[in-house]
Amino acid sequence: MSRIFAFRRSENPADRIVPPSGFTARLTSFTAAAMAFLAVFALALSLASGKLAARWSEALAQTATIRVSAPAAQMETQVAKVLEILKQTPGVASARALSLDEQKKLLEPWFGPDLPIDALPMPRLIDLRETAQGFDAEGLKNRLEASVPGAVFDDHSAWRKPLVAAAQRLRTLGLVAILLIAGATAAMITLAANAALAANRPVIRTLRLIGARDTFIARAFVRRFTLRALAGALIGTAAGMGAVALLPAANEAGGFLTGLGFTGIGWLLPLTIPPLAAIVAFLATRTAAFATLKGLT
Amino acid sequence: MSRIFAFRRSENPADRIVPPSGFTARLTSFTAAAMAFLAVFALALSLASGKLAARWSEALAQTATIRVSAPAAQMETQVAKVLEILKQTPGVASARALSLDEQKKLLEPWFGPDLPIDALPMPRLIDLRETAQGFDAEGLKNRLEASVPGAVFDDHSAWRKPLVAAAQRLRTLGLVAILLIAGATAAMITLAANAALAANRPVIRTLRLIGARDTFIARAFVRRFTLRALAGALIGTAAGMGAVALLPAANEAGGFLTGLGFTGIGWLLPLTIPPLAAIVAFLATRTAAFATLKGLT
Amino acid sequence: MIEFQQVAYSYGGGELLTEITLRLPPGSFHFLTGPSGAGKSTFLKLCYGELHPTAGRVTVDEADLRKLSRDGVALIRQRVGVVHQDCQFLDHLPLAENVALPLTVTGRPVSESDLGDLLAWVGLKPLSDHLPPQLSGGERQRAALARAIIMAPDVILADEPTGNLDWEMSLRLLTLLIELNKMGKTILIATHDMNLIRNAKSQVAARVLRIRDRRVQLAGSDL
Amino acid sequence: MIEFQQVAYSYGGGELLTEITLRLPPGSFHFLTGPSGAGKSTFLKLCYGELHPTAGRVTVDEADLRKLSRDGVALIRQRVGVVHQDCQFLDHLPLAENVALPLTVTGRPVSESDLGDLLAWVGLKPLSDHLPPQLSGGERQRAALARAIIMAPDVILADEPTGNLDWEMSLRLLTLLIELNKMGKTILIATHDMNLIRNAKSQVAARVLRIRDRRVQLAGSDL
Ligand SMILES: Nc1ncnc2c1ncn2[C@@H]1O[C@H](COP(=O)(O)OP(=O)(O)OP(=O)(O)O)[C@@H](O)[C@H]1O
Ligand SMILES: Nc1ncnc2c1ncn2[C@@H]1O[C@H](COP(=O)(O)OP(=O)(O)OP(=O)(O)O)[C@@H](O)[C@H]1O
Ligand SMILES: [Mg+2]
Ligand SMILES: [Mg+2]
Repeated sequence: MSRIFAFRRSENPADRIVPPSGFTARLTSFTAAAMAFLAVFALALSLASGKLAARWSEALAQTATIRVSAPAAQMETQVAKVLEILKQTPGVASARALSLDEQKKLLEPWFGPDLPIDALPMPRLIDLRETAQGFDAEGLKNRLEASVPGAVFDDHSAWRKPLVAAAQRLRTLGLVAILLIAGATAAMITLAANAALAANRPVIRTLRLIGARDTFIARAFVRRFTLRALAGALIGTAAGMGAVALLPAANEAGGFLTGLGFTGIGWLLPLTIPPLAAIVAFLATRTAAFATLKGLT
Repeated sequence: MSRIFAFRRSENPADRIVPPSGFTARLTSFTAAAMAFLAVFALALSLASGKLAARWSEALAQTATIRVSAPAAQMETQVAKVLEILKQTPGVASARALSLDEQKKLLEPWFGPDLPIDALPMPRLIDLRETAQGFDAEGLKNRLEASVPGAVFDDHSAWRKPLVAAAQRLRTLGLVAILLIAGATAAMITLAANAALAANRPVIRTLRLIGARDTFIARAFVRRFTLRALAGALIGTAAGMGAVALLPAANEAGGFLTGLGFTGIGWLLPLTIPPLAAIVAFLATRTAAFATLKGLT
Repeated sequence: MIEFQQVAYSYGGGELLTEITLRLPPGSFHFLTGPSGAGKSTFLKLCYGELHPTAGRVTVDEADLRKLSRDGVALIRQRVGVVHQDCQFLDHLPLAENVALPLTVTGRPVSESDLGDLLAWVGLKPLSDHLPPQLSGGERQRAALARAIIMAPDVILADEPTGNLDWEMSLRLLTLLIELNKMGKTILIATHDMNLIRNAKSQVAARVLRIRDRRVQLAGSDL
Repeated sequence: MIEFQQVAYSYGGGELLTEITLRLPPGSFHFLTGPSGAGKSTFLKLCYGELHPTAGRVTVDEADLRKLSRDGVALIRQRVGVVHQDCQFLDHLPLAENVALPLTVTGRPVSESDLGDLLAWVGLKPLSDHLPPQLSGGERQRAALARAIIMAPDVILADEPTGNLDWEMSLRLLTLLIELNKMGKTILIATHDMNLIRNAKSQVAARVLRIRDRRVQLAGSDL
């Protein structure tokens, strides 16, 4: 009789009509846990690749150099002409002639600090920065050739562009990964809830036959399965966050590529997974429960 | 009666003892499909990051430069001395003094092609390549300072090392991702097989009671579930490969970072997923079936 | 109470039951007989709306079962206690909770002593803690009857409630049903047991419905 | 054929059955009676090894059921046809395939005409294509009996095989079992139906085992 008393003491007797254990019950929790675990990793991956892409874009700001060779007397006019052209070129964010000191510094690795730079027929260098849209390199080259024959355009993009594209693609990959995992998580939780509910069809049928109302039956199952999914997702998320935290830290690499990990407020992001899993389970169980009930008179 | 005749005509009547449809049946196929789909992506990600890492390592071969400044007469001896020291330094793979022509080419972007290089007090440059282990930069610096005061060591690693580390980390991430997905796939298929088998417990019990032998019962279920997992995984893999093939191609980015995709023989790799899923399903169902049977007298 | 008007039913093949027009007045006591497969269980299922007639209509207290909302049907079932032929329980709940389930699912309080009395009457008191799979065939039937009457329903429909019971226990259950009938409950029992019917007739004004030629007829005195 | 030696059985509480020593010789015809919950089903389960005695031993053809391998038990069950009280079928297979299942699972050929004859005898021929959930209670019992005897087993154990059947059909099944007994099969039927026992006794040398005070005893002529 003790069980009955426990029953009567229990807060919500409706909960007891749902079989408490067995494989179908574990199915929902475990699926939610496993998929939450994966989702945490996908999230970490996505964040990391996003951060990586941002850093690369920054580090590889789109630049180019124009070298102006001219007799000393005409140098200033020629440089001014080039700057004027650049100003009119769409896609150029900024352009700036380097000072002699700056140029000297650039050459130091090759000549040492003692280069008699003033004595040399040094060309002047103009640094330019593209906008995000970039500019038409071929057109610029042609225009320069026509008006300032001594100007040589050196487009670094040959090796920079792919790096930026790579960064962008990484960001996309991260996003694709998280969308895939999120989709699979939702699908798996829905499936598990449906399978568990299908296994409970006899229970639902019996309840309906003894006069229980649809809402009573559905509520009990929905409540239980949502809680199971929530609990599973919590465990999976915690395990995933723990595993991510245990991964070798990224800092050692100098910060150019952050490793797989959350930083600061990023740690809050995976905490959205359990509620989302619970919402999916809630909707899936509700739909499945009412579909099952509709099939019973 | 037509059904009975169909039954008798069927190749393997044992197959018919397994309920053909319903949620628990779909569970195994669908789980296998969803997880195979994810696994294909994980595989693509892993391959892509592996390739990326390899290219970076190649492109960023660990190099450093030594600049030797000396009066023209002593230049050759000094350079030889440095090369000798480098030969004795552990971790240096190769070292080579650049020819004057090579140096001129390096300077072209800055001075144009007409630099009177012979007239200048040009230092000589020595290119060295590290082994994978790297060398003790501090020690080398000190030794050079002591024996060849005109030699200046320029370690590029400050900006190269993080890139290489990033590449390595990407490779690790790809591996971690594929291991996680593989583990989750195995776990989910096992769970689905167990749940489906639990739902079939009454069938197994009935069969056992009418005198069917354990091996007969187990074989029928194992066969069916393995085939279901295989079919599901095939569909998931095909869908995954299709999706990967539909992703924007990587080539446009100049090949520095391959995108998410398989190339050449890489397309065969995801084809290992369905057999692996089938093997997991086989082992899981077999274990579960015999465990269920052990529980019945 | 329950009224059939020109009711026919078919599972998809030919008509199983046809042209049924009859009334089970409140406080009446009916038996339903007929050979196996005649449609007794089908008839009972029509009474509480598990099946809907393919023709005609079934009303419970003037309410057409087909036109009721799902909650309306649930309410009817709370007033009609049914012993199903294949009695199903929630296998994870002990017997006592299973018997009290109709109260639980409608949010009514469970009186410990009433439950105990009822279980004692059907001889299941010592088994209160047992799970349904641990019960014998006859014990399940008795539990099903207990579950059907715990709500003190106005109508009790019992499908072969004594098929797995010994004669003594059958009489005990019959006595219980007769007592309930005397309290005004409407009773309908599908059974093959002619002895049970004879015995009941000696105690109460029981009438016998017989399914013959797809029709449900009042049997004469030929028992 | 089946022999009990000082057998006792307990589900965990007190002993349900105790000190059972008896023999069911080949070709014998026995009934088993006792009040509901006395242990009839338990006794039958001991006979075919679904349960193992907590004391003593049960042998079938001199083979101790407890010492047999799992395949050995399966072999015994192929020679012992059982009608379970809660007859279970494979719900996705039509009736005819369910009845033929014991042949299928042992790889034996199914004779279409034998199967047809058997189904006709138990009155299920027109329902061959039906799935088990579409059968009435009595039809399930008849199907279970058909499934139990399709292998032409040496022993037939039937647990309440007529609980949901009308008298005519019960007699029909009884006739079938008596025919089988005359062909040398050993028969043991657990039932509450005294009329059935009386009727059988008039046709065959049937003996009655009665469970009383946790013991299984041969009943006298007090029927
Ligand atoms: N698995 C079990 N665990 C515990 N007790 C059980 C279990 N199975 C049966 N019992 C109990 O053992 C007793 C005998 O059960 P059994 O099924 O053998 O009775 P029976 O004689 O066949 O009764 P009936 O005529 O009602 O079918 C019953 O009181 C039942 O509650
Ligand atoms: N779901 C169904 N689909 C098709 N036929 C069905 C279905 N349910 C029952 N039947 C058929 O309808 C007939 C009547 O079934 P029902 O259960 O009403 O019989 P019954 O009179 O209760 O018999 P019993 O005394 O054996 O319980 C049977 O022949 C049965 O095979
Ligand atoms: Mg019936
Ligand atoms: Mg029994």
